[in-house]
Amino acid sequence: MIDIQLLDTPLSPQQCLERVQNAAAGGINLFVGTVRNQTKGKPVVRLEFEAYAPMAISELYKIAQQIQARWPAKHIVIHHRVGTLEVGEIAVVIAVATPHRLASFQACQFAIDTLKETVPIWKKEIFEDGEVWVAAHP
Amino acid sequence: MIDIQLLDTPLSPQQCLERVQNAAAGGINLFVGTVRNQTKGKPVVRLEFEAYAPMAISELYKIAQQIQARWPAKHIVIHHRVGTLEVGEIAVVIAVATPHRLASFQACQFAIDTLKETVPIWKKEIFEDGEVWVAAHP
Amino acid sequence: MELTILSFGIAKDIVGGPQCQLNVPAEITAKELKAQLLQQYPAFQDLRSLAIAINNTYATDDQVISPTDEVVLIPPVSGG
Amino acid sequence: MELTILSFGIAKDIVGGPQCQLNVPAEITAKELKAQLLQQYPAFQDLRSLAIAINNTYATDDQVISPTDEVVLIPPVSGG
Repeated sequence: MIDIQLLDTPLSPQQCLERVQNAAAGGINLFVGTVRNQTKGKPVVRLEFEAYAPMAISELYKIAQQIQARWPAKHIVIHHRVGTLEVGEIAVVIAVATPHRLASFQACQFAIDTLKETVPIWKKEIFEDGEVWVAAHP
Repeated sequence: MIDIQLLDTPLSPQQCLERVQNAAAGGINLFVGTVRNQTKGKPVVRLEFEAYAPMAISELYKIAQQIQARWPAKHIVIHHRVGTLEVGEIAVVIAVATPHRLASFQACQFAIDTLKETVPIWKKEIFEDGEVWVAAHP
Repeated sequence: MELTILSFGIAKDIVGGPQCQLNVPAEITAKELKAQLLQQYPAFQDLRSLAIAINNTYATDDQVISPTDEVVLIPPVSGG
Repeated sequence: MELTILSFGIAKDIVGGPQCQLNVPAEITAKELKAQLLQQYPAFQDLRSLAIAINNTYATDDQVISPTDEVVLIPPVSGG
């Protein structure tokens, strides 16, 4: 089961976990990315996430399919938030269930690493004195 | 904050997650170990976990302290279940929050790997035709 | 031919909106389109990267763009 | 001296209960205690490992056991 969603409402890690849980799984790894209160010491007021939705969903599916080709991960959930997020809010939840634990760690880390490289989602950090598209410039 | 618990009631990953969440965290890794329905193809009916409680708690604290010495992990939760568990139930939840994601994966994996080597907790698998203390024999 | 190009993130700021029209030679490739954009909007040269997506997929350099394709500018992504 | 020893997991099955009394020489070390146990209960020889905990901590081989210590047999652990 692959469950990919872009949502403009708060994400539920508990729901993601429940969706991957199954009787054949021994290990479930969950990664939760949250909005930090600062970047390089500068206080962050809020974040804005923007996605090219159809392609973002398609690229997230590709990640899940790559995982299933490499690891025995029956169930994979990737939920990504879009819109305005306050400090502490959850931007992304990834859940992977595998028979043994090592694969769940490896697959979940592969998912977040690849997401950050390939999925067309953009994050703008809003500071008190301006705003910056994250990672746009070298 | 270090939160270590041995519990004879169902574990709550959501509660563990909420306890580690904080405004300085960017990445939270959660490992959830569940009871598999089979071991080497043989159907498992249920598991029984037994702990030498005071030492188990002390060893779990040591793991959390080792994590804090090696990674910038402000908050660590390790909850382990004891008693009788049915297939699909959660045996352990580990949650680690760090400023950046890589450390959360490394620290969480260190926690479960070390737990399985040093913490005095024992698991008995109950099959239809017998029972086995897991990993007791070579 | 006239091409409609969608932009996101900082690319939207650089071209001045989520959508723009560009006059390009027929049978232009993704690589050639990118070269034209870098020239027409020099601010793109300051980015870490700029990719072109055609119909929801990253384009290859030599991929030919047809007028009915959905063409999207992908500046450096930063999800997660 | 008389030593009270607590057991868990398969060690409990081997010694026949969660607690047993053992007559040991005074000032016995953890290593010597283990040797005596392996002899007295040969089933311990079949285990992957057997550790001794003294007062909630893994004992070192040369650690001397006093009669008031809490001594616990730790067969291979399998938590998680």
